[in-house]
Amino acid sequence: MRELLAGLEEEGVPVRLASGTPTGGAATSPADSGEAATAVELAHAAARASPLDVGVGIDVEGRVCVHHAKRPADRPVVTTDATRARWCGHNAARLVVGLPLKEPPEQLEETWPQH
Amino acid sequence: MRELLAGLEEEGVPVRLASGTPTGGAATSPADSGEAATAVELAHAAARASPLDVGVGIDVEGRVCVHHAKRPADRPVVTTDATRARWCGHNAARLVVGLPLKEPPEQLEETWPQH
Amino acid sequence: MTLLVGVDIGNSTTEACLAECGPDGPRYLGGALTSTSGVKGTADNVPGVVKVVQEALSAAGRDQHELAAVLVNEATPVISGLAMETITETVITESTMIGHNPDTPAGAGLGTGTTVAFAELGACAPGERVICVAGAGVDFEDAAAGIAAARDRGVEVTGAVVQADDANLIVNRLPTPIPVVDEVTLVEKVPLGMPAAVEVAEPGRTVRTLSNSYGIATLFDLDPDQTRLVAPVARALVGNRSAVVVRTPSGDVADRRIPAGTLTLIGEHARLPVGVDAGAEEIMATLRRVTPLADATGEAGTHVGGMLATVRDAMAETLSDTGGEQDAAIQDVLAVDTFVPQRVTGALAGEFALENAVALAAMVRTSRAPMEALAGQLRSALDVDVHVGGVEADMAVLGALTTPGTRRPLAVLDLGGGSTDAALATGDGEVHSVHLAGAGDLVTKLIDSELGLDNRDVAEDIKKNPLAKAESFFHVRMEDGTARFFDEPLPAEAFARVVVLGEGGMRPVPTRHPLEKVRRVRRSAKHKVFVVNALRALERVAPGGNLREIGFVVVLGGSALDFEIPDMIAEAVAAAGVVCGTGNVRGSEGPRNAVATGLVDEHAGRTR
Amino acid sequence: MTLLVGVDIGNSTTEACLAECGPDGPRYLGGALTSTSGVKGTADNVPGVVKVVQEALSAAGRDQHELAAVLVNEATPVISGLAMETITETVITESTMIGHNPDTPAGAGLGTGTTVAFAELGACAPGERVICVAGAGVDFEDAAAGIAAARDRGVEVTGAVVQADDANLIVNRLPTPIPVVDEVTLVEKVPLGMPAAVEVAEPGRTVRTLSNSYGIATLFDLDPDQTRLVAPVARALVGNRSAVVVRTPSGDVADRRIPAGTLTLIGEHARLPVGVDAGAEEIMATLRRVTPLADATGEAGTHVGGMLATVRDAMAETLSDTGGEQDAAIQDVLAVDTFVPQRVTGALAGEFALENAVALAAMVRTSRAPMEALAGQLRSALDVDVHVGGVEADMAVLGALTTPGTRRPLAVLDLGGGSTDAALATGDGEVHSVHLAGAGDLVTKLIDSELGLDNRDVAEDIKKNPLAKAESFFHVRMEDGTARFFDEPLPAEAFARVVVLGEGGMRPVPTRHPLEKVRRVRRSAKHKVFVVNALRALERVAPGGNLREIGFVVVLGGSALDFEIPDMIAEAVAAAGVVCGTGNVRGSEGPRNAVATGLVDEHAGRTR
Ligand SMILES: Nc1ncnc2c1ncn2[C@@H]1O[C@H](COP(=O)(O)OP(=O)(O)O)[C@@H](O)[C@H]1O
Ligand SMILES: Nc1ncnc2c1ncn2[C@@H]1O[C@H](COP(=O)(O)OP(=O)(O)O)[C@@H](O)[C@H]1O
Ligand SMILES: [Mg+2]
Ligand SMILES: [Mg+2]
Repeated sequence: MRELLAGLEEEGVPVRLASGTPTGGAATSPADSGEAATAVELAHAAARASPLDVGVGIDVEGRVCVHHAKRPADRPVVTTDATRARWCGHNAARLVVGLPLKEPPEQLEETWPQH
Repeated sequence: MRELLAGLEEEGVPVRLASGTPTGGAATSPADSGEAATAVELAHAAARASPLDVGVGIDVEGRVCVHHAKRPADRPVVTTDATRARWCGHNAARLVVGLPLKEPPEQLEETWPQH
Repeated sequence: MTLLVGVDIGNSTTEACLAECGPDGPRYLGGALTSTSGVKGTADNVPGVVKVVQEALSAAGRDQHELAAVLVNEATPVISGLAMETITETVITESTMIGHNPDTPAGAGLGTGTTVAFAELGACAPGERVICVAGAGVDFEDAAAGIAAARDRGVEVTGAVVQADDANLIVNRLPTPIPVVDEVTLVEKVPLGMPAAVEVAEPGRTVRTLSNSYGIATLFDLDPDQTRLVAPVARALVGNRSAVVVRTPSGDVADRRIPAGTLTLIGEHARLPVGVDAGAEEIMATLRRVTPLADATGEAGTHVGGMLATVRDAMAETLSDTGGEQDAAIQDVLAVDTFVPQRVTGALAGEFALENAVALAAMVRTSRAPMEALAGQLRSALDVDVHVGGVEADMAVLGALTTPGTRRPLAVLDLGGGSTDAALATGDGEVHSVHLAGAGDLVTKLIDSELGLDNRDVAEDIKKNPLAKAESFFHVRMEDGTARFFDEPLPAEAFARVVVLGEGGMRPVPTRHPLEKVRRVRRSAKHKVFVVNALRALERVAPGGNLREIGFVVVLGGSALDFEIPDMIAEAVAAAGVVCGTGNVRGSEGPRNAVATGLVDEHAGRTR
Repeated sequence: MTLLVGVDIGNSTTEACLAECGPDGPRYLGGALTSTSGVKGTADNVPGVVKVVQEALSAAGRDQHELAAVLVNEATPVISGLAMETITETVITESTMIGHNPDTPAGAGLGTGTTVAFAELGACAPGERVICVAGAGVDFEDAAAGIAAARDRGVEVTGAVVQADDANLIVNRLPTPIPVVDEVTLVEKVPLGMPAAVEVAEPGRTVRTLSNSYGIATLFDLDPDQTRLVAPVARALVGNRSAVVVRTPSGDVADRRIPAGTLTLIGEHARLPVGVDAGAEEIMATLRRVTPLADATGEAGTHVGGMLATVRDAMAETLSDTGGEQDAAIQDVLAVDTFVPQRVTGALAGEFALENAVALAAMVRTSRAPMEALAGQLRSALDVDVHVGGVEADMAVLGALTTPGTRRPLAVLDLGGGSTDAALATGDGEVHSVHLAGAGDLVTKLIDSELGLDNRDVAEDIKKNPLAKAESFFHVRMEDGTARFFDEPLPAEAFARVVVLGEGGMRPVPTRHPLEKVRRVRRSAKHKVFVVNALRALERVAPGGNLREIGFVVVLGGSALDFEIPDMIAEAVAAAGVVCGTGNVRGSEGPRNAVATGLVDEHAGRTR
């Protein structure tokens, strides 16, 4: 969680409070807020709640997901594990700021078909 | 109301349904939905409900207001009367599309202090 | 220990340098700067000088009666002028074409047929190919219904031209889309019963057929002679998202050159005329042929002629005030190619065309200034000794040499508002100087006119600051791609607009041009004036015109504070192996205060 | 009535034109096109020709046995080659500088001091001015706490250089901000105990002090000789948002020219060598001096030398296959200035520098083709009469004249993949032609290398289509500002990226460059190749080299389908009063099918 917030902060996304959690403009739903919920579900819910339309979810299994309010619920931007939380923070921030996502797209949920 | 929708359509904002009203991507709240509500209140409520963050309100007195979900409730983008409904439609669409608003800014709620 | 203040009266700015001089040389206590009052080198400068001296004293916590002397440079009056002459004009006669970029044309493709008023559609026979022309007051639902009904009857309505902003509304209501061009203000002037073509390109693309002479020839079955006549129409439509061409019997587009008058450049040996419409390159080549310029005149009745006369008259008046009697001869001109967006005569949809123009800066400078009056008044105003002396160029070099890392041979490039001055100090202490027309004010003027702003303040802000685009109510994206956030929502007027982040905060640029276009205009204006003038100036002061003989170039003056001009100049002279950078006078003042510092330095050296 | 098909075998494309010829001349039934199989003018072309003939027949609903004859142009083999020679190299020795644009530097301003490892901060004495260098593994909270503690003790930590992407995190945790540059990959190579400066510019701005030679001189107290040495450092830092300069005793940046070998241009009378590193302009000037070119050779061991040898060998082999014995001499070269982004040797943060390069296109073309073998095999494959004949240029002119609105004197500009060909038909029917190296393939190559894509397909897509930027998951903004919406969300990879909207749908451009930069590269590549070649070609065919003597210019070939190249050429020749546009062969085919149409036309004329 610290790494996630660090990623958001480093990108300079202005910090706002959402559901009592300090976030970098994107609402985060910590795992303990919904027992059976998956990271994807949490992330989408957070994104929909966020005024900036971006949400991050972490589930009990340690999966981390970055989502956008306007994407279909089952098609998040990124899903990965806790070791890449910092990277998720960066990319959640970049969705807000409108910058291309960081690093190679191997982790991205949807990439372009290779031409 | 027809003129408002015409303005939205002409700008080519994709049509979506919100609260049962056909709109050009922006949710519109017809006057009859809230008795005492002003156009500004209706517009802000519509904007917050809209997935595109833009709303238009028309009140019983025939005032028309264009609002954006992220602006403070009491500081809409445009407030004018029904004779300029078409122009409101255009500008609501332009907020969605990311184009500068149409025509001279005399009608805009907030302009720049003259330098 | 004596307390001295050196004062440099520039065309725009008066600068002071305060120092305490003892046996070990000067100890600098600080400086100050203010706007110059009146024409440089005249008694009108007194209030500015008094102000700047007092500010320098109070900043250093010193009192006026401690002051031993004020050192003023020999400020020779300089008068400069700017003028612009448009040399092309696009005129549309007989409404032959409409090529514009309405925000919302609709229905990509090409339609051809005879122009028919909307009301007459019902009278068209099946099989007829027509272009529908709908004027003011035709409702979009009626328009769509009428067109659809005609098509049902077999009338081939292949395109439409409408007055209102209705194109998408109409096309959305048709069973099959046709190209529709809207926002044609003067639609009632579209000739009816004539063969016409309507083309709308896909989003992001531009018309292909109507911007091609042979495309028009194919559509209207033109012979080679007719094709030749229609070629300017095609050329004028290049780059438009949508276009209409109506083939009228006598229709014609003239892309004509306006006779812009002649400029006569008078050198010591030759006197060469050059047409202003020949363009900047030709004018500057002619100037090189007569160099050194002794005077210049412009044809009466033209902007350039008027400007040269005004400059000369202003100088004559300045000199007569002070009883001097020198001739006010134009000493340098700089011509720059530019363009001005101008409303096309005869256009039906408020079309603008970019017309070619030549901007000209000119300068008169006297060799000897009427400084006695100024010095006298200054003496009584400040009640202190006033020494006039030190040639400006020599002082600038002395001041520039206080920049760390420099030594002779050194060239100074002083980028001011009205003129670009250069001086070269060779190893043996000699100083050669040159004063060229055209500097910061011309850059501002070019930005103003090329963007059609008609607002000098905004143009000056654009010149001095990076641009951004307001991408939402809460953030802007800077021209380098970085985002900046705001807590307060931006005004509606700013939304999706290009803004400039100046000292007075954010200000919208009143233009439809995209950010990149504004940036390009800004950079090219700086390039056309300062890179050209820097090279001209250095070539004229360098031994044998060879830049390689100059060891160090120190860039000074108000325009050296610019965030990109010094880099452009450094880039341009890099090939010659010269060290070039912005001056840092006394290791602390940046490119300001060189002359004022030089005055103190020289005085200290003399008295030691 | 006889059914004929004309076939044009081009370097890239084989085109067919089907027609029925009767007493009233040809009636065109349609055409077809496919990729050329093998080297143009060799028997390898047969499969392509068979394919295109069958496609043309079946499109018109005709059967192969109705066909009376196939007309093939005299397709002379053309081999062209492209090579690129980098002529400058930026090398950093002794880690003198780090100038890069990390996404997130922090704390605008300038800091100076001695470099100290983070772990050693505790050992610094109060009053010491230091720059903290934090390597891998230093957590941002520890880094901030350590710096804050040192500052509390009076150690002046004025800036920091860190390895991780942590700059904002650190600065946000300091009581007062200092400039911090992050993402310095090889931070362990930063020399410690040396004077250094760290500069971070405000968002949207670039460094001012470290990009100015005198700024560096001021900071490090350099004498003029040292300043001269440091000037290339300053120049290399121009345009960066953040920079670090460490003053090492023997530090040095070389902005050196790589000896790129010599090109020898052999004319009929002269044989002139020219260094490739002299740049394109010099090479083309030398070429003009030896014109007409008889041959060219490049220094062995250089890219250009290798390319010229390869081109010559390939042609020799093609000719030997067919028993011909002509010499394979280079007939034309086109040199173009370009640049290649290249990783800086010795850089600490993965910096790239734009190195200058020269791209060269060369061409060998035979005068007489080994067509008999091709014709023979074609005859047996299709079981029909095959006529070889018609000089390609003559046929192109005949085909071009079917464009509405044209007549002689007419010039054809055929913009292909490997070569730009021009032919002029004067009023009396004579045809002069010229074949120049460099066309569409060189444009693609320039786009590929200038953007550092290393992907020919993407470069080809960029060449042919307008750009857009994905501004959200649901819409893109086209390069002209119009927005396009999608119902399906775009892939995450596309977000905020530059994309190209090609035939195969949307494709992201794998680059960090902003849209405008990609657009600029695209347009300048087209300009450098096609405008230059169009003018070269027209000047060589025009009577007396005077463009005004040409009445009509018809632009043909695959590259004439481009959405901006024909406009650029029309613009360039407009001044000469020539009517110039894209061909519309037979009033319907656009710029394609001219030679195939010409073959039919000529045959019909002869048999009538
Ligand atoms: N920060 C700045 N950036 C760019 N230009 C500037 C800046 N400050 C002043 N200028 C320009 O400098 C010019 C005045 O220069 P200055 O040296 O004061 O003139 P002079 O030498 O004629 O007294 C004006 O054109 C002004 O726009
Ligand atoms: N739509 C298009 N836009 C731009 N360039 C194109 C287009 N179609 C083909 N080309 C270019 O045309 C060139 C091939 O031209 P072509 O006339 O077929 O060659 P050749 O005459 O050598 O057979 C290639 O460089 C290709 O990229
Ligand atoms: Mg000055
Ligand atoms: Mg070809």
